[in-house]
Amino acid sequence: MKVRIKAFARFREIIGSENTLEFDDGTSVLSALKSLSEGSKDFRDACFDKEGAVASHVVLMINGKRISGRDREAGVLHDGDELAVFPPVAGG
Amino acid sequence: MKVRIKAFARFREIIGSENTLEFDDGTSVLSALKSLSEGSKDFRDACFDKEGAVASHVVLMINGKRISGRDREAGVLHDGDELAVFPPVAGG
Amino acid sequence: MIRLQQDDFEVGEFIEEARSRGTGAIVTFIGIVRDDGIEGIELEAYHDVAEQELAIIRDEAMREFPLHNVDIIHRTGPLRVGDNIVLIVVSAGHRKEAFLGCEYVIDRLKQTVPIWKKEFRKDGEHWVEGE
Amino acid sequence: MIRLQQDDFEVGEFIEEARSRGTGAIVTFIGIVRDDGIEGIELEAYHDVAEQELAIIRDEAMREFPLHNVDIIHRTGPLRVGDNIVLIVVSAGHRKEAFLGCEYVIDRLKQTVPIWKKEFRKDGEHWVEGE
Repeated sequence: MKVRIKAFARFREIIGSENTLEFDDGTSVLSALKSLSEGSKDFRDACFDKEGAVASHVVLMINGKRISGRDREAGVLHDGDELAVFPPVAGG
Repeated sequence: MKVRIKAFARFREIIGSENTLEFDDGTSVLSALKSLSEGSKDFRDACFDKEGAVASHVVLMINGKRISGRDREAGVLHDGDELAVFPPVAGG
Repeated sequence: MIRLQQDDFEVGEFIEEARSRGTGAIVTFIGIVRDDGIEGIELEAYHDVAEQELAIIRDEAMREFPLHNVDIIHRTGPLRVGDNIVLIVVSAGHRKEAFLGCEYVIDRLKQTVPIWKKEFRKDGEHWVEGE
Repeated sequence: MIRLQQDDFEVGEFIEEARSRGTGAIVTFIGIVRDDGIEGIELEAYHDVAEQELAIIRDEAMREFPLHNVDIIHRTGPLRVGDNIVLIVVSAGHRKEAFLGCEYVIDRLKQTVPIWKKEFRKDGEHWVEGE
């Protein structure tokens, strides 16, 4: 299946604004982020804390909806999903 | 001495926007208002309460400064003063 | 700018002028003749004293909050439903003080500035009672 | 109207449009690029999601307070000191709810709308940390 990963601000500067990746069906958010960080130490440093968990300040959305709690890692991706990764917002 | 008496809103409709009256030196605010009400029952009803005191909702200014407390009756007028009489304000 | 005038005002012009280099927020209040069954209003002012009181309120607001600029324009004379009555434009470095400053000005204005409003209705006219 | 756009906006136009027959108060907030030693900023947005979040905030504000109209225009792209960033126009019957509605919108916007700000300074560039 194909998942589009969108990145913004600091994260965009590291991995680019959009990556379409091919995953096995049922891939978790955590696995998808890990795949991305294999290609980029900078992304790994930005996205994960020292224990290897998704850092608490990283905001994640699937198809424009914020995901929280356990879903930030265990959430399951589906074909055509858009996963967005970004730092805390700072508009206005 | 001459005192200009300005009236606004309801009070203006009763006695007109401006009256210049001739008083003895040292006339009090109360005396000035009483003189005005001699010529107009409507003004007396608007300006005084049943006990003959200046009604509490009436606002008074001398030369653009609000007068309060005892000065609302005992305040002394001087030649060239502008005494203003009006209801509570309602702008904005 | 503090002004009592018959003419309408252009909000955009005042907003442009309110901007200085440290300005991060402009809050604007516009009071409008509301349609609650009236046909129109007439605003009467003790002109010089009203302008003087508006300037006092501006000075108080600028002492109370770190504001860059405060404009207050209040209209007088006959107005119809939907017409502008008053414009307050407050600029500041940050939004909190701009909001606080703008609310301060309109709240004080309604308490102290000698302006009165007569409403015209189908069944007659009457003066709006101040507080 | 809800919109994310590169172009500047004309405040006066939105204020005219915000007026309906029962409107007695319009409160406007304008956020501006503040000069605190920066040379300029660049605003980046998750475009569709940001517009969607702005619409949610407008709907929340209109549920929470008795408002007539809420417009939110937020700019993106490169901006200089003194440029407009965001415009919020809120109309209501009375002033209290217009102020509350307008503050609600800007406070929520800063919490939830996916927009980021990069500041350019003489000594380099950096992303502003959100809360």
